[in-house]
Amino acid sequence: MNHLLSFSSSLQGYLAVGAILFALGIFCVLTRKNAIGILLGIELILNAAGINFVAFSKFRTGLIDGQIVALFIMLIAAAEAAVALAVILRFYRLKQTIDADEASILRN
Amino acid sequence: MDLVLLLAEIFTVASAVIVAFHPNILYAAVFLLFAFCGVAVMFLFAGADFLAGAQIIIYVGGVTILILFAIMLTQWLYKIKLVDIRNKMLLPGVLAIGIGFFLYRALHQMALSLPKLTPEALDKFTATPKTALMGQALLGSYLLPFEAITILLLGALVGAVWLARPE
Amino acid sequence: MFPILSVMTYIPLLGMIIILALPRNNPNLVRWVAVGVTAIPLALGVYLYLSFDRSTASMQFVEQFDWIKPFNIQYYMGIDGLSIPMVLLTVLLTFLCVIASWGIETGVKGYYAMFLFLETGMMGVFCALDFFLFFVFWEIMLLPMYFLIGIWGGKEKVYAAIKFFLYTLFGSVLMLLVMVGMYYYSEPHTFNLLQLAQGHMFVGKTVVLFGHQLPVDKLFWIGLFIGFAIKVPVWPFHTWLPWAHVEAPTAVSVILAGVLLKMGTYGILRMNYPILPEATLWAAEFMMVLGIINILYGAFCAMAQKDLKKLVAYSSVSHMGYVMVGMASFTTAGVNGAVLQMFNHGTSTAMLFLLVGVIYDRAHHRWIVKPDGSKGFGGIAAVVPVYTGIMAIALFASLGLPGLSGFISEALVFLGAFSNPRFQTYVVIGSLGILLGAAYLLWMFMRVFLGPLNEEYKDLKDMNFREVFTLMPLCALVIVLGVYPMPVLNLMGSTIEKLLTLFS
Amino acid sequence: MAQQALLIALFPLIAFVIQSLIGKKLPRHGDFISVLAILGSLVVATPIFMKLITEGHVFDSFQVTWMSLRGAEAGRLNSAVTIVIGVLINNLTAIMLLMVTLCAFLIHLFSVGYMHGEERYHLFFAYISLFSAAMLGLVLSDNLLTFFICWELMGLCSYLLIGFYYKKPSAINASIKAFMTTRVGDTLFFMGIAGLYYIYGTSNFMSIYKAIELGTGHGVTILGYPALAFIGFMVLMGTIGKSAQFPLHVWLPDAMEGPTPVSALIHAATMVAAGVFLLIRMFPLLEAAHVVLPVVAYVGAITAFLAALIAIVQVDIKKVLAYSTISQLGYMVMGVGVGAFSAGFMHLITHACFKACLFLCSGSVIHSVHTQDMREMGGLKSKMPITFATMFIATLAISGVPGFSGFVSKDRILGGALAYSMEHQGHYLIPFLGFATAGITAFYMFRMIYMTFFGHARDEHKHHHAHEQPFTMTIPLMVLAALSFAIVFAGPTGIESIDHVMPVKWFDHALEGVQVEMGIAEHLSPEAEAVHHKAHGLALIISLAVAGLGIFLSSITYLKHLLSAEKFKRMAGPLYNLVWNKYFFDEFYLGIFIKKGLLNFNQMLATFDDKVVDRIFVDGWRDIAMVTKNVIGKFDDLVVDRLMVDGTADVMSGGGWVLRQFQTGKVQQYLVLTVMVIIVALFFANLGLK
Amino acid sequence: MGETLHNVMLLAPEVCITLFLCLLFIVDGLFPSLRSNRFPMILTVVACIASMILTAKVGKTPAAYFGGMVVNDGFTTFFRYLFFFTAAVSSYVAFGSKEVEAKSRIEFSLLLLCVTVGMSLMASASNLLVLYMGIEMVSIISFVMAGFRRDNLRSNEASFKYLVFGGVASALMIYGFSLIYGLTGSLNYSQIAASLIAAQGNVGLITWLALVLIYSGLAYKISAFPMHFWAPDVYEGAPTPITAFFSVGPKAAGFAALLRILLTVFAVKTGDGNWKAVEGLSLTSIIAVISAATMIVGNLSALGQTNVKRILAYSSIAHVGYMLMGLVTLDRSGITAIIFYLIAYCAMNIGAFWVVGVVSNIRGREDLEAFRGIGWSMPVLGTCMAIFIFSLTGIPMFSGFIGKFLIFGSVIKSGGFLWLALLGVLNSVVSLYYYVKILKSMWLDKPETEESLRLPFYHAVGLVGLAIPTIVLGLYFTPILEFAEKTLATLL
Repeated sequence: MNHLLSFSSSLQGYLAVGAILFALGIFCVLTRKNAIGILLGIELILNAAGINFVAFSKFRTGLIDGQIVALFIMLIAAAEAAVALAVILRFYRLKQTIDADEASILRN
Repeated sequence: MDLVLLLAEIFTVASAVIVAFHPNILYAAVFLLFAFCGVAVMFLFAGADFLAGAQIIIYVGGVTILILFAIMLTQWLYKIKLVDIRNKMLLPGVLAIGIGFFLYRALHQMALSLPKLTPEALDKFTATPKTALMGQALLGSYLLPFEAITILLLGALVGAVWLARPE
Repeated sequence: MFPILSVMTYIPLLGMIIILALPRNNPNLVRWVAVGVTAIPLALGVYLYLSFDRSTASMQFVEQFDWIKPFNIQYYMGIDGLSIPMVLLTVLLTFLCVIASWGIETGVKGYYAMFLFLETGMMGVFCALDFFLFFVFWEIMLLPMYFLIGIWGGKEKVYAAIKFFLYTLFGSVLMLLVMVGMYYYSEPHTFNLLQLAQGHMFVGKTVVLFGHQLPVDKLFWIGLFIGFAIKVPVWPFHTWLPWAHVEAPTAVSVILAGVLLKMGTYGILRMNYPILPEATLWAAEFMMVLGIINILYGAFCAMAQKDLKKLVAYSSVSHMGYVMVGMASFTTAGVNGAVLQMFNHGTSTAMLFLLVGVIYDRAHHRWIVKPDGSKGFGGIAAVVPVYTGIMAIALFASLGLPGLSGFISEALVFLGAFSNPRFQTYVVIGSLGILLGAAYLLWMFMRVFLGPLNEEYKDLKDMNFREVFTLMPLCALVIVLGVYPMPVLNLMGSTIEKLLTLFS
Repeated sequence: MAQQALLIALFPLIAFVIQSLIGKKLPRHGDFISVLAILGSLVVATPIFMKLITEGHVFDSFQVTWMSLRGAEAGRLNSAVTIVIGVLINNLTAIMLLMVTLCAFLIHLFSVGYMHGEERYHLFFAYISLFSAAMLGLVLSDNLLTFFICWELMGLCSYLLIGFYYKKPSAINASIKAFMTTRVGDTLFFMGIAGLYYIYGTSNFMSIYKAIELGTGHGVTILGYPALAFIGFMVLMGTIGKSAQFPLHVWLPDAMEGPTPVSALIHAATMVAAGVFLLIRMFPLLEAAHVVLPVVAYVGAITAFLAALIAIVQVDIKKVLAYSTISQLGYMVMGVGVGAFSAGFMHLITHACFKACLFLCSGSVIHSVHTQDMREMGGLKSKMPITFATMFIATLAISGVPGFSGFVSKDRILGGALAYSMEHQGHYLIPFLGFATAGITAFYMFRMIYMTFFGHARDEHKHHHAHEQPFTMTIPLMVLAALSFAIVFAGPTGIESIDHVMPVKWFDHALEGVQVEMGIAEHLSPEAEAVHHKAHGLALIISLAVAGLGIFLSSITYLKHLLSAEKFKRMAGPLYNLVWNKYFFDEFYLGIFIKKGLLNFNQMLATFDDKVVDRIFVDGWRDIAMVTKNVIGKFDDLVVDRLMVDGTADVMSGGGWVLRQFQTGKVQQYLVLTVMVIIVALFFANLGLK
Repeated sequence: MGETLHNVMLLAPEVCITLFLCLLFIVDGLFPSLRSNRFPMILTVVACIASMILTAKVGKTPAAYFGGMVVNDGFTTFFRYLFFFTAAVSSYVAFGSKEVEAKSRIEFSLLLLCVTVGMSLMASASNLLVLYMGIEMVSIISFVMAGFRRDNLRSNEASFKYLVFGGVASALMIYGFSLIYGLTGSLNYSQIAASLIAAQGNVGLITWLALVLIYSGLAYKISAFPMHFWAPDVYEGAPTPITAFFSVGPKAAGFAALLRILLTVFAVKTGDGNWKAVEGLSLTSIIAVISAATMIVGNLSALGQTNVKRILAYSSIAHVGYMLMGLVTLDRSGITAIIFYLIAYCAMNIGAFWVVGVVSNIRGREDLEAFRGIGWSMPVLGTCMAIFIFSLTGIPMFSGFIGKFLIFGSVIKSGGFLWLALLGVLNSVVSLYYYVKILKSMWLDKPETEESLRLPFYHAVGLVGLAIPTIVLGLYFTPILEFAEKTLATLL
């Protein structure tokens, strides 16, 4: 348990969570049929990156620049989400569905 | 204290797992919210107090709510089932595990090879409040990105509005 | 000094612009302007012929300026004994072809504009002494050619045009690689063909390709050769030719066979030979074998054709084989014969294509035997005696009948190749081509002109003045050069003498 | 003199140009121009001949440089090449010139009547003028290159004239067959010339003679053979093609499709003899090459015999003469082969006269009865007395009846052959075939005479219309008949008594002069002299005997009908068939390729089209290449073009197709692919690190 | 404060664009009637021209500013010119097109200017954060632009795909950045480079991982293998003027970023003005493989297409492959070649898409059939298209050839990647096959109906304006070459 505790508060702990989030995010992006689901996956990956930055900021550099990057990631994620949802809403309006696979008129 | 962190991490991971696997998109979105909260706790423990707050405000309060709204709007409005029929999962699963494997290897190697800061320095970093520092940095050396993001947000807003607005 | 070569090259370009500016509704004006424009290079060509110094192997009428300084690319034009016959052929044939194209009715403006553009390209190729410049002209030619075949061609024009374009582009990209390679492997870096030819720059250098150390000069040689071989066309790169020749409008076939094919062999003599003599010697046997294959293969294929134009097209394949054989022999007679054959084939095959065009204009088909097996033409000698007579001259010139130009060049080629002990066997095999050449041409003559008259064609009109006018100069050349070839041989003697010193 | 001699060839050439360009617009379609031109040639040629007669020897030459290609000094690949051409007048030339111009003139004259009213009359004269020019040019040439050019031009004229009736399929088939068959020989001959340039750098006769005398060129090889032998054989191939020797003789009988004057001029008197003339010109080389001459002799002998046999069974009067020509040419070639080249040359001259006469006579007959089939003739003796008389004289000459020219020349050849076999043990076949041929010749010639002129008219209608010809046609007959008398050529037969009768020995003197020029003047040892003497004596007796026998058999069969030809035919059975079908030569040439086609390309034929098979059965030389060309033609289309070129394109677009299958339009699948690539890349990176 | 002002001064072109952006907003608010005429376009063009002038002003002395986050060197200057030019031309194109509706012109101009700022940031960034900002700015707004025809299914689909692909790619990239940050403890290019060099070839899997992830983000931007999948679909679906812009602007920006990061972070300048990869990173052969794969995929996939826009989309992938060839040798001549190629590519590719746009406005379709015989009815358009196509193929006399000439030259010069050069030329032969299909439709096929079409003067001017540099640069390119050399010489 102690071991686990020390791990969790170490760099490795943060990186591990980040890595798991990253992998899950990739998985989510690849498997979700729902367009919004894909967006969820992307958010997971971005969070993974954010965790990394914050972790490195503390454990590697001791400076706040990592945190600032993480902040910008959040902002950009928000902007992206806004645009993404607008696009997806358009998509619904035109196709009456949210299935990502339905977006395949343009092919080959 | 570390226990809280550990729990937060476990909570985050667990929520993320549900996000990735839960067939109902609404549940997934809600668990994403939980995951974000967990991450916020993790940020707190990493000395990013301002960021933790921002995480809650932007992600939990903004992005996730936006997503939930979108889900509600579209799905209830159009009466589409919330259950997300999954695509084939084997290959993506293998790929995700593959990525994870390489990540593990790489990060493990790196974490061991990095120079270690002293625990005191770490504690000191954690203990320092960051809000003022961040503010200074954003208006100081990070002025450029800060200004750039305004243009970005402006553009994104205009774009999102343009797209979402009914003609 | 008066930049005569540049003037000859760009006058047609100017003409093209003028033609494009002319009104669309007056095709005759366009035609006459084209005739006028092509007459200028022809006249200048005559001047070139008269004032060309036959005793020197060095470049004449040289124009040399810096063009792209950072790469040491020059605008470098000049002619020597190798180029001048080709230049003369180009200006003559273009002039005649412009007249022969009178029957083009659709898109007259575009047609003549493209034709003049083509002349610019051809002139440039034969005059350029800078590799880069050469390459630019070489490729420029493709563009009008593509449109000329593709727009004004026959039924399968699109396929033919694309095939032609693809093939030649394939060759020229290899040439591009070699060009760039030559630049970087030469010391000092240069595109100047004459400088590249000085001192065996590429011998002994190697380059790594797929993990093998390969000699640079041989790679260059192969790259260049393929590029040129496609134009020649050397077997097995010849399959674009029947298509392009058959589908192209008459005048374009004439240019294709009369000038464009020569560019291949010209290029080999201009580049492979002087710049890479060692590799050339190394590949001599290979060239010889390909030449022989060309001769026989072309002849056999020609024999199998039912379409008159296709037959003539394949005969070109066969005849260009002689050029290859002559070149590969490295003997005075052989190489002189080869260059002479380039010229002579230019005239005789141009005649044949023009003649085929004449009959096609009247009968709207060219079948010797129709695809369904029924008789195409037959016995038309009775109704078109003048046509038959001129056809007979062209045909006999083509099959190498003594007294007509084809014989001299073929004879020189064989005499030359036979005096190189390495190649005697090949020559004996290749001599079968003489036989086959006679066979397919005479057989064609028999089926089309002789025998009982096919009643369908009893109202066939004989040639009109314009058509006779286009053929007469060629006819005269064929006969005069058959009797006394020195007017052409004189032009190139010194150059070839110098060229051959590299190989002895 | 040599420069003036050039006029001899130039006159007809000018006539050709005029005739072909504006002949149709001239009065009488310009026939007088050609006739005058050749008359002019005759006028110029005569003094040269007279000089030979009076002085016993003529020699003159002049040269011009035709082509000179710059290059290094001699002996290297890039050495300069100078091609010098010129005119050579020597005894041989003088005799030939007179013979050719005379024959040509007479035949021109004959043609004026014979061809009267034909379509393309002017072209006919244009062509024979060109032919005359070429033949005379050939005779005048002092080198093999111009010789070859003229040789080919004659081939062209032959082609044009055989196919003169261009609407008749058989005529045009024959013309192509003639051109192509001779071109086989020509091509190889040209290789021989190329060989000469290779070893000597020249093809000038005098230079060659000199070089051979000096012995240069020995030890050089071409294709692994001694150079001289190679060249010799190639020259022989030229002769075989042009002079219709076995096995390339098949074209000559078909060539009879041409107008009869053409047959007389080209296919009897001059062009076909040019092959023999070539052998004579090149004799020193052939001799120096050793192995060639026996082959020459055998080719000649076999040709003579086989052709004579075929002639027996022919019913077409011109075909008989055609085979007879082949046979006689065989004699000449044999004569050269056994070393008696002066005899061969003499036979060339005598044969030219009497065979021209025979052909013209046959032309006269054909013109009169409008058939060539002898079975439809008969009894024309009274209707056409002049024709009969002249033809009979010529027949006597060809049959070797003493007193006529043929006897002299043929007897010498036979004597030479016998002497040769005596000197070189084992070559008995040559004189045997020679003598046999002599007998057969007499037999079939008299058969022809009997069938044509004697007996009763077999076709009354035709007989009724038969008439004697106008004088433009009969005069040539008479002149040529006159030349068939031995007295014109006179020379020692080897038997003193007869030699005394012959007043002049100009011919022999002339030929001796030639031998000296060639450097082969031989001085026989006394023993050899004796052998020769003996052989000639023996030959005289035998040839007289066989000729007599031949005439006798012919007479009793066709004149008296004591023996039935039909019965004989039946008796001979398969042999008759063999001969009747001309030994299946034509069929053999086709057969090879059918078989080849069937064996090699059976499956292809099945998959390609049936037309290939159909076409094999079409007659003519062209079919030789038919199968091959079809296969290659298809090969080009199917394999080279489709497989290699379009195939590449297919592979490309196939690759494109495969790649486009990844472009499913589903964005997540793109991402899957992308991540896959990333993982693969990482895998390799990981691998690279270890 | 003085320093900040100085910094902002150096950023003048971007600031200028931003000011114009605001101006647009204000004007739109005050005079809504102006939005549907050409006023926004004029404003955009003026903005671009003004920025170009400012670029010339500020670009004289190379310097890093904003604490080393961005640099203002010749390289930046070059790309600024290129972006502003592209933006100006694109707005010109868009305003003649029916695909950009009149009522949405203000939005279009706004977004275009935003993207331009983003591209400019990408080119000048020397800090990972700024680079990320730039890329996201370009990406996010591009998503909107791709879906600019709101009621059009294809446009929307393009937007969606672009969004998903772009989102994932940039997410991967930022994760890669985080790894780099962890590895080197810095975000600044120069410090990262110093740290990498200090590692002395001790390259772990983490470096590769970071490299691969960063590459993913950049490759997505330039649509290189394996991140090219989105390009054909998005290019086909997006409104044509916007596609024209996408295929040039963001791509060039991607190249700018890629070149800078590659040359300043992962490679070291050597004495003779060339570069070599950081010890332990065998970059060149990897780039060679990527380049080969990119051009093969682009060219082969284009073969079977019938939609001209899609053909050009694939061709633009192939061109990326060619351009990447210039990188394999990491020497000056190669980079110069890329810079030249970008210039040439800019003119000819916008031109080609422009023609497609004009045709699709007339015929309502973009497939080959729509082009049938159009050369005869609109000769100027047809001729210009022929010029662009030949230039894209790389036929001499046109700038595309010079680009290829320089690229192949650099590869052959190095001697090591002959196979790549060989593959490159063979690919350009293959490319001819599909390019020529377009020409075939335009010129070789006769139109079914003899319709008399007239090319509006507005378009004729623009097309000729692009065709002329395409030819001129093909015949005389010394100045551009010298300019490119100079550009590189000042790369910080």
